[in-house]
Amino acid sequence: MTTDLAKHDPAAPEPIVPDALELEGESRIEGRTPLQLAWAKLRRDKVAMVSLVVIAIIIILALAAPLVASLVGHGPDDQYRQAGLTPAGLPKPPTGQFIMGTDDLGRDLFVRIIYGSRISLLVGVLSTLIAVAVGVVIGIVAGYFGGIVDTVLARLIDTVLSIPFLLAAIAIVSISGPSLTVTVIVIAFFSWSSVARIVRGQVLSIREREYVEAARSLGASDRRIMFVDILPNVLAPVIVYTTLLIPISIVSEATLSFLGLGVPPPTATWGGMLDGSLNYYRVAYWYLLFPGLALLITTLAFNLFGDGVRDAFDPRSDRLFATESETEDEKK
Amino acid sequence: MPLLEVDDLHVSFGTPDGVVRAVRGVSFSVDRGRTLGIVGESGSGKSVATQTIVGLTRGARVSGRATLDGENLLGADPDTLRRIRGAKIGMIFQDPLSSLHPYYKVGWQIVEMIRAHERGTSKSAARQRAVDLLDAVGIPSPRTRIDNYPHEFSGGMRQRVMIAMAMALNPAVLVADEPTTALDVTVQAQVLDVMRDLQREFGTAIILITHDLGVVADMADEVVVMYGGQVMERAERRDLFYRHHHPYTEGLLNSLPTSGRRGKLTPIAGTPPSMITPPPGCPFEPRCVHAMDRCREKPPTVEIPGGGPHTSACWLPVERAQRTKAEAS
Amino acid sequence: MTTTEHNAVAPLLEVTDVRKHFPIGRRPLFGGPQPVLKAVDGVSLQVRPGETLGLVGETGCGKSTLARCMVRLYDLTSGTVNFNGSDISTLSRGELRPLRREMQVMFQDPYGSLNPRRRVGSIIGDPFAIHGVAEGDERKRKVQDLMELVGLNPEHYNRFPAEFSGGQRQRIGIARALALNPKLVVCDEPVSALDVSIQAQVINLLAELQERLDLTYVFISHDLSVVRHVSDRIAVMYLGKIVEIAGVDDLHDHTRHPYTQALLSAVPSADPDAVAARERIVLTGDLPSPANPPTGCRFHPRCPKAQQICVTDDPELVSRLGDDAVHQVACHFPLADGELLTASRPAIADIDPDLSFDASAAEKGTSA
Amino acid sequence: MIRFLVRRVLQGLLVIWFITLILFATFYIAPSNVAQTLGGRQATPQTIALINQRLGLDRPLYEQYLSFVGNALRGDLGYDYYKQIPVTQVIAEALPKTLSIAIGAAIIWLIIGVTNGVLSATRPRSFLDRGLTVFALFFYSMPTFLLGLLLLFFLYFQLTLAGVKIFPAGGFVPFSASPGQWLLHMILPWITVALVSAAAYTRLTRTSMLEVLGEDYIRTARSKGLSERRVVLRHGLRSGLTPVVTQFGIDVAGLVGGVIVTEQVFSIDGLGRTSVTAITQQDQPVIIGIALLGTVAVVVANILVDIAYAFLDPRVRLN
Repeated sequence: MTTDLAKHDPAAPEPIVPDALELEGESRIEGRTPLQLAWAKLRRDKVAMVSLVVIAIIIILALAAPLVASLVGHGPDDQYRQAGLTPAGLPKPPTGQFIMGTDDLGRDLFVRIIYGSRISLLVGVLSTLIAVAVGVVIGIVAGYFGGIVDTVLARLIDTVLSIPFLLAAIAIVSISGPSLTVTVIVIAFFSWSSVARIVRGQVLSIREREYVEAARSLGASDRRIMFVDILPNVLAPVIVYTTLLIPISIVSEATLSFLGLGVPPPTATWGGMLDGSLNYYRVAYWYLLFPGLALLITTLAFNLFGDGVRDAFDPRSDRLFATESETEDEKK
Repeated sequence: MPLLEVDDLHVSFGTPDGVVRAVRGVSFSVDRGRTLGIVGESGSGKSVATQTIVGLTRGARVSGRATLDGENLLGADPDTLRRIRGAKIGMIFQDPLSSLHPYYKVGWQIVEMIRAHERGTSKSAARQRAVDLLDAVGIPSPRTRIDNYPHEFSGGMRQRVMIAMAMALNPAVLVADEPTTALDVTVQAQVLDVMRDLQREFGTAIILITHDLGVVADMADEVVVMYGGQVMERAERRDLFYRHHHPYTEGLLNSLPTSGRRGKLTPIAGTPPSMITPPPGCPFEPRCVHAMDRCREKPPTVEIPGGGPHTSACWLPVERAQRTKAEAS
Repeated sequence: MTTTEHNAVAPLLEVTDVRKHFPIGRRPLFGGPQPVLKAVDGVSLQVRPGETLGLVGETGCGKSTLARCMVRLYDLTSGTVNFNGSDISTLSRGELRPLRREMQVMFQDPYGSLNPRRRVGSIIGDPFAIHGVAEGDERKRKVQDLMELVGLNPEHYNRFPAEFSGGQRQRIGIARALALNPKLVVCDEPVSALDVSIQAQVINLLAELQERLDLTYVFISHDLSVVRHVSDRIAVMYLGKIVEIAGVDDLHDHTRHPYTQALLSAVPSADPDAVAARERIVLTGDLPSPANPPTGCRFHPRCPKAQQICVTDDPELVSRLGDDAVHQVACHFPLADGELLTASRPAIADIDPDLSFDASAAEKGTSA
Repeated sequence: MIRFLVRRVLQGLLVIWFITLILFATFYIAPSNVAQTLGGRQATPQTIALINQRLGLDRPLYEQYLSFVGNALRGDLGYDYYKQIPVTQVIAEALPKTLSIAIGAAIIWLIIGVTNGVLSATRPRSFLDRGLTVFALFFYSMPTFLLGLLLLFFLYFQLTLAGVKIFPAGGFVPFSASPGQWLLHMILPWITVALVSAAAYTRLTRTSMLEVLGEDYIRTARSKGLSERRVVLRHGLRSGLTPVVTQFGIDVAGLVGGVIVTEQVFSIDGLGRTSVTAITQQDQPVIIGIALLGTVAVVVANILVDIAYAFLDPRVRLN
């Protein structure tokens, strides 16, 4: 019916023509990994970048705590019974000597807050890393194998999730006695299950994807499918969750220390300081305010940063080829 | 004056990757009792164009003119548009399962539609109408099925429910956006039949959006071919299939594995253009075997003589289309 | 290929009475058998080297499940699969691994079948890595050769799937399937997700590769016009069974099964005059649930020619009305040449117009 | 549905039994010096042995466990070692206080969280959305005990200093004694518990609603010409609430232990504070009693969530 055009058409397309060449203009970001793409997006996010700077400063201060102490001239546990307390034996307000005031034992709050950041970061990061490592492995294994393996692991995850954290933590600490190690382990023990649940959920859906079936049809082993095909695809939510789990762990540590069940005194911890302030804040607002602010700023910075990371990994905004239905999403 | 008229419609969206110019100067119209087919591949802007008219593309930048029965649609205030949606323009979509609310009974959803526009209608009266509607679209035992949830219906039956709902207030225009794409061919035939019957009975104008030229050949009176957010060709059905002018229309038809033709197909080389940085001239120019220098600037919209409102946005001589007709006859 | 030629060649793949039942829901509380969905329920067919066997049917008819059984991505409920002369029905995953080099699957969704987090080079190189065929630079060279073969720019080796369009992604899938030089390629709806202009590119590519590499295809699609274009023979499936199988021209010119005719007549054609002239058969009712298929001939509740025997007896898939052995149909009352289904009225009373439809069950059967 | 419920209840009972086993193992096998504490410093070994005998701590473990289970089934959870009153009575005294805090706070955070989340989701990227996001992240980052302390400092201490005596420093007045005083004593604890959770629920509701509002059936609802209000509340919220309901069930059940910090800060002797005291004193019967109650709460909440799910989603109900 339309033979005419075809006949006088010298450049009739070859069937095996590289149609990829036409795309050159659109694919300038060639070969960038999803991680790089997310980072590029994150860098445009001002709030996240400010938070990152704040986090960096906190980390640097924590690392430089001994330096700060020697500059100020007060150790974290040094008690200045004369200079650091009022004649009535109460904490002293901020002065040139103690820029954030002193606590009820005449210790320099500023130095103690700097030292406290070490505990917060250490517990926050360490327990998160342990939780994520355990959670990812259990989540992938449960989700991938399914069946009885999944049933058992999923029950385990649910059980751990349904234990009230604080109550159980208190119970464990009351038996073992408080220490830094116990704090890290207790927090990690109650955090891995939520990571595992998220990863398992992801793997359950990824397992049904055609590319996993494709790998199977090529004869790939279970281990290869789990770690070469599936793991990279759960990385994004795991990274997001990791950044959000750190502040949660920091708060958990502070709460335990506040209840006297975290890192035992005299080690400086923010929670411990706030516990100490309970009897003094009516006469010494700084005792409550500065450790509280330090804690709040740290968790806020991590949460804002984590929120930015989540946005950066949001698949809804990194599509290269927006089809009609996808542009629909963009509008909303 | 046509019932629904769209003139020089432009729609764009801001996205993180840049501004997507989904529709760039589209015009079409449809009359009472007639079916306009809008054909195009994914990303051609065909759905965006129709959804914009009824104000369903929120957050889009829109310009142009659209009128229904003389009443202005673009730029109308949200309340006016809301009264038009459903009452005067009914819509059905591609996937009837995801388009019906999974938590509500189908009867509830139809009754809601009726009562949203006719405040005075009692619940029982609306329910009786819903039963009649389900019956009209060929759902067996509608009196019991009205209390079923969408997931208790098959794909074809769900789409019938959607049609019943869209037709509930006897709208002047029915916009069917890929209504049969998710359905099997035998079911597609049933659903198209239902639409045809309703049109005959109520004189509804239908805008049928599809990528399937076969559906268009079956249903449409007039056809608009879209590509890269623009109209490439517009013609009466037979003109479009037997006397088309635009190389894109030709390419589409040649790509089809039509019955009886074995061996090699003649596809269109290349891929559709980016809608963020569309080609400055004719969007089809990068893939067109007839591309000329001036195609890179702007294609003309020429009227093809020979009866009917046949236009084509292409620089090629008009005789091409006429010659094809001579050979065909 | 004539009948004698057809039968002279040993089949590359032979499927005999294959059944695949999926458990659905829970076992009843008080005993009773586990309810199953009979996705594939007794299918036998042969695929000869070098041919393309088309497999058509509507959603939920079991065509994709059958394809996965053919290459043993699924364990069979019963029946045997012979590949290249050896029985592979009960081989374990490990035992199947060497055979995976010879039979490959090409998937439908070009977006879903490529791992979005891996580079194209490593995706296409996967078969080499899994089977330890080539390493390092040699693997890269082979991958780039493959990319060139399927019409991709080899320089895009390091890109991610998201940076390619749908048609290009399907080419990536093709390159991966061809990496180990297979004998049999099962194409599961390879062009269904593509726009027509791109679809034609891929169909041409598949045809050209078949010729060049001596491939045997099992080509699954719900689109009859595509299947008709690419296939030598076509098998039509309905509710887990093959209702008719024939050479492509025979199937169209001498349609025997009422369902085949209904299906053919429903295919939209981009030719208004032909559409207008055509006698259309609109089937009534819905596809029954594969969990609880009708008795006898499964098509009987929707068949205009149904008689009492169709309700009770399941017709065998054999040659009828004097057809040669290549053309087989499972119908008690096959259509004569030129007979139109529209003229028939069913002779049984128990056709239920409102076949209740178990959506969850049907969707489960739709692995496509 | 009935079958499903029966199965869930049986599963729940299994979990409860499992937990009693763990609790028992944890607290009775661990080295205990209750007798030492009770007997005082001068207690002779004989006294300690006597105390152990009276408390039944000298019997074999399985025997202790069996008698514990047997008694528990009859509603007897044993005696508080120190106060010498039944554990059930200890719980009965503490429970109303905890419930007062928990129920009030839950209502507040649910209302604030869902309202804010819906507002945010209907105007994504607007000024309001950003504002609410900042609000949410701020309180989400706030440790509960810190918020409690700050509220005490500003709303109790500073106000009192300024001569405005509205809020008490803490403590509890039963509702039956004085509804007004009960309310005044509860407001600060409620805010403390509620704000942190409200922040989390704002985020949860926002995410869930954003997802739902992108669904095809919302487009259908709009294409029907429904008012935007109806589209969001009747069509959007109905499905958007599903994850919120799930989370709410889990959180409310967890409140039995979750208000520990708040009770500590506001000196309210609810279940949390009582259990902390019991743990530090190794008062096993009380610990186990409260823990058991907590477990039952979690199990019941999970079953209620499942029922709510079935109520919300017909697809669950009918399968």
